[in-house]
Amino acid sequence: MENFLQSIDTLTIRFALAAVLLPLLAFVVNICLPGKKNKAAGWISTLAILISAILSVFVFLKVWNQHQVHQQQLWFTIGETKLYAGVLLNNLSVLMLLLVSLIALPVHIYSTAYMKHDENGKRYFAYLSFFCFSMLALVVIDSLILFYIFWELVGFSSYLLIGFWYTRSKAVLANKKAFIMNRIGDIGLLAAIAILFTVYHTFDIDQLFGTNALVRSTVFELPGGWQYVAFGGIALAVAAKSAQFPLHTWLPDAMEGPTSVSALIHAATMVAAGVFLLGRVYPVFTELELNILAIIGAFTAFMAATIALTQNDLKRILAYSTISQLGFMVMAMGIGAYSSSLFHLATHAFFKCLLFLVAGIVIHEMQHVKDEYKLDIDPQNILYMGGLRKKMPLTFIAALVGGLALIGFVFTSGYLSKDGILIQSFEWAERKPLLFQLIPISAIIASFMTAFYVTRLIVKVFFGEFKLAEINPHIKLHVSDGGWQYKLPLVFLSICCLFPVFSLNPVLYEHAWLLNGFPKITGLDRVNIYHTIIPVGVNILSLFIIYWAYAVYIMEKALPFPEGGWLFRLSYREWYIDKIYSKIIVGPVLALGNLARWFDINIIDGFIHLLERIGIGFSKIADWIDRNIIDGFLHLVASIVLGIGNFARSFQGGRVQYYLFSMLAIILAIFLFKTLF
Amino acid sequence: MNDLLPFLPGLLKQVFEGVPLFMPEIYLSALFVVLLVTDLIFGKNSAWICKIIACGGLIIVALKDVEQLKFVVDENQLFFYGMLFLHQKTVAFKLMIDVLSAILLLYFNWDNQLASHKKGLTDLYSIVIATVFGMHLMIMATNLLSIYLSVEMVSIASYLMVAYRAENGISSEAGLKYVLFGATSSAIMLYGISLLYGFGGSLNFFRGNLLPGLMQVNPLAVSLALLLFLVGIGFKLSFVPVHFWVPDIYQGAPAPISAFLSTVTKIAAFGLLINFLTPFVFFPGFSKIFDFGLFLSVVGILTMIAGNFAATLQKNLKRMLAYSSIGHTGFALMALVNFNADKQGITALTFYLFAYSLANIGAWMLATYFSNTANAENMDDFKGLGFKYPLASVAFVIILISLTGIPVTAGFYGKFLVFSSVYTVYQASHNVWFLLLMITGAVTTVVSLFYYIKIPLNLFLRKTERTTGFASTSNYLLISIAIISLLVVCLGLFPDFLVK
Amino acid sequence: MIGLSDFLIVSAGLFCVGLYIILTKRNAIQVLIGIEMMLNAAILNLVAFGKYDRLNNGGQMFALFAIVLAAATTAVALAIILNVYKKYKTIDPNEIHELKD
Amino acid sequence: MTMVKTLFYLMGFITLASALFVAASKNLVRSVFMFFVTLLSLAGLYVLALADFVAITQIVIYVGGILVLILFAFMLSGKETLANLQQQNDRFISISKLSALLLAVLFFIVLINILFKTDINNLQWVNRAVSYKIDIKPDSPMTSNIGINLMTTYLLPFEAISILLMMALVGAAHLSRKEKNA
Amino acid sequence: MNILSLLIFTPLLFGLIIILMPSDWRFSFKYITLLATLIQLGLSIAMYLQFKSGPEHAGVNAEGSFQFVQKVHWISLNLGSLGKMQIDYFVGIDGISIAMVVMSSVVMVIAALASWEIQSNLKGFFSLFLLLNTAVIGVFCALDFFLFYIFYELMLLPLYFLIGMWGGARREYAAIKFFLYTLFGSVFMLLVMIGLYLSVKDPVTGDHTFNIIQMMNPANYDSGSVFSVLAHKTLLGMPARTVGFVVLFVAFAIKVPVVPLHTWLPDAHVEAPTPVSIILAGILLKIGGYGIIRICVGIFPEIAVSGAYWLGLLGVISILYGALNALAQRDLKRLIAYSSVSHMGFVLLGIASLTSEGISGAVMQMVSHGFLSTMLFFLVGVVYNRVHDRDIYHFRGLGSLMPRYTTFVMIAFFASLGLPGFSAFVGEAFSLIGAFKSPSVNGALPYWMAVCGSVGILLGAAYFLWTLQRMFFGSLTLKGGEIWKSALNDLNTREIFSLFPLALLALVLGVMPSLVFDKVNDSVLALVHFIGMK
Repeated sequence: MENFLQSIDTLTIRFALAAVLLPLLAFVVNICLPGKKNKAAGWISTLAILISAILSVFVFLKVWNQHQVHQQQLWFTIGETKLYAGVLLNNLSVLMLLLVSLIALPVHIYSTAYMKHDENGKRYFAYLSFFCFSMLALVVIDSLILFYIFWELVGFSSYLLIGFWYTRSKAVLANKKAFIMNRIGDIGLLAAIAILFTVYHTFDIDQLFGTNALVRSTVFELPGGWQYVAFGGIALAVAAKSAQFPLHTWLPDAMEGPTSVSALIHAATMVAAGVFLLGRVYPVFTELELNILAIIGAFTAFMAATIALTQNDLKRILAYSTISQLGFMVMAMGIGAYSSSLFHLATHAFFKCLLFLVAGIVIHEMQHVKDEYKLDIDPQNILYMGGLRKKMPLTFIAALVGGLALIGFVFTSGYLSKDGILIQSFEWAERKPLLFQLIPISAIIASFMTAFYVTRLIVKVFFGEFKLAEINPHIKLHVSDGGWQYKLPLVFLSICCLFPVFSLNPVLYEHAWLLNGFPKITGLDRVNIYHTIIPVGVNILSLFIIYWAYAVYIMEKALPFPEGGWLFRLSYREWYIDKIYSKIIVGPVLALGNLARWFDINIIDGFIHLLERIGIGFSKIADWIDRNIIDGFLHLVASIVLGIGNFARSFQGGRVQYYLFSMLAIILAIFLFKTLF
Repeated sequence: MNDLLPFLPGLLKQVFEGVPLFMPEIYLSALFVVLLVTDLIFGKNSAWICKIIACGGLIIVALKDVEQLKFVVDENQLFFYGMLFLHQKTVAFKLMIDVLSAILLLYFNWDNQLASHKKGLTDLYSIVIATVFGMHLMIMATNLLSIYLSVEMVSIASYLMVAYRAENGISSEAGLKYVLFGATSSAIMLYGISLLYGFGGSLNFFRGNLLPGLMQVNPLAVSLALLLFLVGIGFKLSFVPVHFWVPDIYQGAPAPISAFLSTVTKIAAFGLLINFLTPFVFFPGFSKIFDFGLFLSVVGILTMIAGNFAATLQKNLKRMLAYSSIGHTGFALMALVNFNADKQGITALTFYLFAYSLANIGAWMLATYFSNTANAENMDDFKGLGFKYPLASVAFVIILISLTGIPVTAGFYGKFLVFSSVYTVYQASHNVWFLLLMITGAVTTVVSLFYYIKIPLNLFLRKTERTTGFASTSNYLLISIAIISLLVVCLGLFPDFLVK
Repeated sequence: MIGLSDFLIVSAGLFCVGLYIILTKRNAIQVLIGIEMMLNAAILNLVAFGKYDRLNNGGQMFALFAIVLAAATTAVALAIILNVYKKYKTIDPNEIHELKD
Repeated sequence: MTMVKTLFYLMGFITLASALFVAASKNLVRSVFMFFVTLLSLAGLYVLALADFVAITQIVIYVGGILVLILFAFMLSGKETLANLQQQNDRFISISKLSALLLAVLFFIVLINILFKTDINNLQWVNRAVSYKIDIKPDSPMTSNIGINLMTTYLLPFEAISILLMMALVGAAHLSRKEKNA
Repeated sequence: MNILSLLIFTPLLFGLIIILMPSDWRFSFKYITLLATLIQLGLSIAMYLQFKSGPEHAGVNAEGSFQFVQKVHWISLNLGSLGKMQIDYFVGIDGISIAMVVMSSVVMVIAALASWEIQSNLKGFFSLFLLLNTAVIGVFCALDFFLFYIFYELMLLPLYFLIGMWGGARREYAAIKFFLYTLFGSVFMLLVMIGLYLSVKDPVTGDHTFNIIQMMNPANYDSGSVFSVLAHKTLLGMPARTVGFVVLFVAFAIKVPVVPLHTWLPDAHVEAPTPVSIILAGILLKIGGYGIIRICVGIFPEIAVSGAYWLGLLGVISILYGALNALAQRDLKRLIAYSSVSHMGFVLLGIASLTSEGISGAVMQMVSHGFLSTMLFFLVGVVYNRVHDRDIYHFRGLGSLMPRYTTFVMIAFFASLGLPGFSAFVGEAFSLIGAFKSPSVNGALPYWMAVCGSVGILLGAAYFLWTLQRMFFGSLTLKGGEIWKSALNDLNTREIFSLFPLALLALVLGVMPSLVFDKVNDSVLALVHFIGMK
């Protein structure tokens, strides 16, 4: 029996390894393929990820809520430390494994169509496979040092993909920024790992953070300051990877990459790695550190949401939305809602990916229009869009599903996960001082704002008339949902955004199966009233906001609103309120959004640029020192040498009597010196 | 009637006893006479015969030197009434001088300047042989009179050699400066000798009561006398402050003569200095009167600095070599601070001097070679010649490396041994001056590279702007240069070859 | 008897005068004269001291050799000076300074 | 004794005075002749130091040889040079002269100082020689002593100096002789 | 014949062959050189495969546990009372040397391949090249200080000429600067070497000895000697052993180079022709690091312990200062040269940590930097040979013009900036981990140094990415216009053949660092144990 279990475990491990390594194989094969634009590349990658996904499902089923599987073997020895490399499969890692491969699959399929015409298609799929490999490896690996390796490799593949169109200078600037900001986080992580290693002499995640976590044991203790340096490092890493304040500005810029990449990397998977890291090392944090995380998360969520309100670039809106949602997750981690955070991570991955794919289709079609009529427009600007729902119905529905999930509307997966976080945050804040109430409040405001900007986005894009046609009447819109490579992922992801996938009970988040896989939040008073009030309140208010937003953007054009007559009436009756809202709330909110954006561009990025400038300034100074002081010192030495030489030469004037005089004088001097001393 | 008459047989016996120990010198004087006679018989065309005779004779003398080794296996010989002195190192020095002089004699008429001398070189050969005789005496001298006599002999010969090319203004000028400076130095030295004699009452400082006598006298007076005396030796060695003549004379004299002066003469002077210092250093308590260790350290430091630093600014090759030879004197002086019983310092000095002389002769030969073939005198003239004369240029590089003291050349071992010997004394005495000496030695080594490297720099790194085809080949010279550089490297690989 | 110090004072005086001549005279032959004076000062010393050294007679012997050597030196020096004169038409050592740094 | 002393002081004075004249004289020929006086008076001093053979040699070699050589050199270097040189002497700027004077005086002070410090009249070996009576007396047969010494103790220098003189002769002759094709 | 001696002198032999061959055959010289380096590589790989690991083969301070040892009496001078001066030809390797030797052999092959660009005076170039080759391998193998010094100095001259004769516009200046700098260090090293020699006695023969291993044993020092551990002698008022350590350290620090002794490096690198830059950066800098480990730390362990703070400080300064300087450069080669300063700073930091992780990391970093800097300089050479310009601002968008080239550049850049999966990451990470570990294990370094060292990684990313962005990405614009465009061909087969193995090696070592660590580990442990640190 024992043996049997053992062999099952081995099989599981092998499957997991295969799931990880298949994309790598695809990467290598793709690299070796001839030509730049090889059709086979896409299919090889897709096939690889398909098999990975299937294997992941198997692994997931084997491991989920059963015993964890951990196998490792010696990698190398350094000094007296043996470093092991291995696979650690527990609930967290298999969930991530499954999630990543399941999201990657539709994105791959989608990409085969999306990148069909790009001349560097082969390279794209190679990169994509490489990313999948790194990401999958990241989630299953059992050693912190290997974790770091893949942590940085996902960053690297993200760098490659952001800069995929490397001839665009904006893309190149963006990928540089992304990499360097991630590097800042990496250093933090490396420092944290080194500190942990210093104290516990191991890199093994299981030993460090597993059931008998070393970090919890009282035998070793981190020296006082070191604990916080380690925490700071991890926080930095999380902030960089998961785009938390203040290292979040790379993510909007990263939208320069292909949209499918944004969908996979910058929405669903890689950016979630920060949250995943928090999940991995959770035991190491102290109360205070968790509070700090909560504050960072809440602030990021709020701030990003306000910015998203005013953006016109389709992808940027989604990017800020991603930042905001990641903020929720980090906040959830901070308040101790470990499982909810991961739950939200999972649901968010699906709906945000879906939204990005939708955006990709829209942008793709807009690009066609742009190319066809040789217009000088930004195909990503939602102000030029409109009325697309008729032409691309499936896309519209997918967008609707994704959008509602993002808002957290009931019956969607987003409702389950996000409301869970909100409820727990209120519960958590109960026992805290007054100031901490700001955290749930800002979260809930952010949630409302989410509703607003999502509605704005969908309305602007899909409702109304095609704006370009209004400006330029002879433009005809020939767009469609695209082929099956587009449709299939959309359908798949849309289904995943609905509640049954996660919980049979559409209302109560606690019943979600995913939550059972992780330790329950402990120590919080269950305040039942929140469990009713918050979901209902949030939903109703969201609905209201949706309508309001809809009204703001569409009703002004006095468009009929056939689907929701009662809402329309309500809105009509409340018109003054609406006006008051728009005066009192919309204005300031928009202003706040603008302010936040301004803050982002000028202060945070400005600060980064300032740092850059300081860095360059320092480098100039260093260069100057090199040239003038150090080399100057050398020249000084040289001139001293020459000076002495000249002095010695000055006697050699060619006059022999002068030589004699000097000689005699020196002899006399020597003698007098000897006499006197 | 006469005080001395009764002792006459005994005194004469001493003369006869001394003769076997004096065989190389007797051969030398015979050689001198033979050369004079040859010159007289064959007249102007006798140059090549004289050359063969002189070189062959020197080889024979060298063999005689080797024979002398049997007299000094484990004892020192004082002979001719304490005028002369023979021991292992003396023989080694004499051997060095003979061999190097033979090489230099070969080299004389390969120099275009000397070869074009209208009056022929036969007289020069005679003078050189007489100089070698004088240097033999110098090395063996243990009496103030023999010292003075031999120094004068070498000096006068040197004046003649420098001024030998009477038709050349530069040579005459060098000769004039040399003779005035030299004569003054020797006058000062003589004054010093007279004081030493007066204070001690004896001319012989190996035996007799010169040193005990000096111990009784006011130390300051003795110091002054010694200082004045050292001026004469310093003139031969060219250490600070008696080095002023060196650049002018080496530059003005024909290259072979400069080579002769900077190597062989210096070896002889060091031999003399060793002999002179030995009794003083070993005389108990004398260091309180005049501390030769300190004196040599200070002078060594100053000489190294003056020579090497001034050389960095030179543009003329011969002048640069002159300054560098001053620097080398300073370095060699360093070896003498270790003057203890086991003669480690002397071994180091011997090796150093030989390595230096070999390389220096090579360098001067190269100066001749380039002057002959490419008319190159100044640094700028050497631009790009490395590709035109690859063998000579490579040899030049090797020789300069040896002079700098970088492995794997003989010069490196020289420096190495000298440093070692100073270190040994330092370890024993912890005298800061010795440490300073070593540091100066190290620093000036770096500085010396700075100017030595200028030659390879010009030879290889710069492109020539001149297109002159002033070609006269000097194949013999090239061959001997190649042999010397090979020797330098071989000694660098297996220095124990040279231990005698 | 005449004290040793008397001889030595004369010789010291002579030495210094010679020294002065060497340094100041602008004629090589006069410089040579100065050198001879210094030599003579030394010889005077030797002779004076030699008075107390009858057996070895070092002082006087040395003096004899020194005189002969001085003659040889002078002869050679004069030959050189004449050569210089032929080339430069002057024998002022200060005028002849082609060789210099 | 006093006569000897007087003679000594006279000779000493003449020596120094003529030497100073040589140093100070602007006339070349005159200074050469004054040097002749110096050398002669020095010979006198040698006699007073009981070195009669040295004194004779001094007169023969120095006065007879060297000085004549010098004069000969003057003649060879032509009359116009003499005139030139005299003029140059007149133009002599005195800064270097002053420093030379300073140096010479300093040397003199040092030398005299040393002589007094050493207590030169009471040197140990001198006293011993006097007490053992091995110092030279006016009636000592010094010439034969010198003869024997030259053949024994100083045989080596004696022989060596012959080679030296030969060499100097060869060299000086080489330098001075005129080559026919030169 | 001993395989090690064979390894050392094979190039010399081939060099002599080249010298003796007529100049008409000059076009075969490069093939002969390549053959020599390939033979050398084969030998070193054979040695690597035969190399035995295990604590009994650790080397460091136990003479018996070195491998491939050859010990022959070479020079013996009788020096009177001081006994005989016995100098041995004594070579042998332990774990630390084998890594360096194999790395050097590889780099030499690449440098030989890079020499194809040399057009003038081929005989001189290749014979000097091979002489240099002998010298560097000799340095890594020598166990006799004297022999070490000989090889050490033997490197100078060939390099001087290689830089000076085949270099760029300011080659004279660069060559002299290099020569003087290095000689300055080595002359004083000579003094210390002599001092050590006179302080140490071979316990068997009773003579003084140059044997490095015996210099490591405090018991072998004469009781009154200058460098004796117990005697506490002083030099110029400072403890003698400290002075000795500092002097040796300065000599090697010049080679490494450590700020502020580094300014020869940018000049030398920039002016040197590509193969020489490769050797300089790939091998010569390692000699500095190797010397610090083997000689400074080995002979003066207690000073290394007490002075670790300063070593670490210099390391950190080098890391940051080098990186900042790199950021300010616009000459691509200069940038890479400064990046070398920064990367070698990690070596020093790792050594200073005195932990097994740190020292292993330092060795790894040296090996890795050997390959990567070779690659980088080779890559610079590629573009320079085509258009004779290296100014970063004169290029843009090379990625689309030379895709293969850009790929290799990216590999090299990312590997250099410490992307995991490549060897540099392992080296830097473990140097840093060592530095992090040090405060709590042995207290050699303070906490902040490790943190500051980490910042270097960030700066490294900054300048490499900036260069990538500026030169290779974006749309194609070249200063030289169409002429350049036609001149800038993509990599040819020879270049790919040179670069590919390097990239592969960097990758393989990054994935399987055990290839290095397995050989190095026992030696490092022995060293750490010897220092008395854990």
